[in-house]
Amino acid sequence: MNIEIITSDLLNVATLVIMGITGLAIARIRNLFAVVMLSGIYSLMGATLYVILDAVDVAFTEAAVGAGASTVLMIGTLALTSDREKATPNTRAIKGLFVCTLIFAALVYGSVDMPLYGDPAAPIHNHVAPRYLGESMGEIGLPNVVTSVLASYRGYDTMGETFVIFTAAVGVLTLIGRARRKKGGKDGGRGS
Amino acid sequence: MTQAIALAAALAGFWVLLSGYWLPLIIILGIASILLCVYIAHRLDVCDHEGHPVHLTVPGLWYFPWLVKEIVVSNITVAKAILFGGVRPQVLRVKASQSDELGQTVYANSITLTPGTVSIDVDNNYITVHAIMDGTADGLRTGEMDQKVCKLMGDPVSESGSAKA
Amino acid sequence: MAAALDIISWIFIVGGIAFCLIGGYGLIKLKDVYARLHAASLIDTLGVGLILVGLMFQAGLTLVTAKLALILVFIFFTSPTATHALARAAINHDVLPEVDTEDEREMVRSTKTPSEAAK
Amino acid sequence: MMYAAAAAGVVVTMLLALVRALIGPNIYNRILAVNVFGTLSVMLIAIYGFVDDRPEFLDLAIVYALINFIGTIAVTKYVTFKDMGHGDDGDPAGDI
Repeated sequence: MNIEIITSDLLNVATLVIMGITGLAIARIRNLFAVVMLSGIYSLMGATLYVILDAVDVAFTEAAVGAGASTVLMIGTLALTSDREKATPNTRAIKGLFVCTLIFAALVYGSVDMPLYGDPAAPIHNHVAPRYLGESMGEIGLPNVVTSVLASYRGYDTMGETFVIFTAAVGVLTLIGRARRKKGGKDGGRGS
Repeated sequence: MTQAIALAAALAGFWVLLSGYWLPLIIILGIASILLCVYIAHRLDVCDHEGHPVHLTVPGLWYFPWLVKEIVVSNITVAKAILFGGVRPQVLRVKASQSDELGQTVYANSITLTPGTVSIDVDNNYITVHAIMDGTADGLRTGEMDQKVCKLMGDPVSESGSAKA
Repeated sequence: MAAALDIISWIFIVGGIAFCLIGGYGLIKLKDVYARLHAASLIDTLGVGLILVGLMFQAGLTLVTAKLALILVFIFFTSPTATHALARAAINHDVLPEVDTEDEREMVRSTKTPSEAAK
Repeated sequence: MMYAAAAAGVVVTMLLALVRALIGPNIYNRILAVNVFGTLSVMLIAIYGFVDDRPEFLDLAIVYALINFIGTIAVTKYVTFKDMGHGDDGDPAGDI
């Protein structure tokens, strides 16, 4: 084994450990501001993990949406509600633990059948991926394969997604903006 | 207008830096997005001498190396203080003798960028600074950085010491 | 020549890591949030700066170096703004720095923005 | 080898920042910790690009640096004014 692989593996472990600590803390801490901040850290770490796993486009999204936008939205929500979490009765926690363990076991069982990471014989590498990788440059003319898949091969799909996300963003902004508007009607602020 | 051209040039440089491709389609897309950005910046009225201070480029060549030297020196001072003690937080108020807001912003940001001092308020030509120890605070009390920023902005340099409190 | 560049770059990277670690230690050790701002700026300036310069020496004169320089410039221009915004937010919410004299405390209180001070 | 050491140093600093985010004690300490953590993520990704010998990951690091800044400003702005952009009427404080 060479040093690069060992380093990558250790980085994998380190990111997972940090994510684990953060996750446990999120579950235990009652101050919701702290939880939002910690979930920002969790997203940053998740995005770093995606980079290490070579999923660069997912890492972009995770950093922008997880660490950037959703932190701001959650802080906005907290300003409208309370920043203390109500204590939940212990019985429910046990039920929740049971459900989580069950789902975890099912997921692990499911992953047993999956092909090895990076296995060239895996089905996903033998369907449309070779064509995308080999011919998208000639067919579409964009150097980034992910972009040509998203914007061209699956263009209608992406357009629908964009509409959904845009609508959701407009909805959230409307909710937050209205609730905070002053009686005078016009906002005297300078905008951000 | 100079600012708009400078913004377009900066955006073009950024684009080339990130893409590194010279295909016609990509270049056209790039030019289109640059024009869109410049248009939006123009509409937002951020394309002025404050938002895009191109006139500071040449004086900046003298200022930035000095600032980097200051940053290195105070980094070492603060690192020593953290490791071996000597932390004594204090607040002081220094005069910002620059004539316009841009100059004061540059001064306040330089103060913050230098470890050991953080500007916490700018008001009426005075900047309130939180300093972590005597060494870093004394550097501001002599007003050396203030005069350097004045020189950068092309303002007249006052010779009097600028510390108060 | 290549070996010399290598050594220089490693000196920079090790220096940067050292400043990062000292800054991180300061984040834990120092007493209040304002003092910790200084520790964080240790990381934001020389910690990041030295590591990036070290990586630039490794990359040589390529597009990669230009990108590293771009990251450096971004962090240098944005970190003071973020720090200042954080300090202002803390002061406006009555988190005052630990200082020795009443004079200094009064100076801090007077910097609060009018709308917040009125509440 | 040295890249691994550099990455390890960054990860240890990240852990220190995480401890600060966990023990607080108030929101500003946590925002500070998250800001530092973001800067360190940028460094980790940059270093990882060199570990893996594919420095094109730097594009991602650039985006992170920008998002981190915007995120911190948005959160501090929100905490200061409890209000996204709509200041109080004619509030002179809205200029951060």
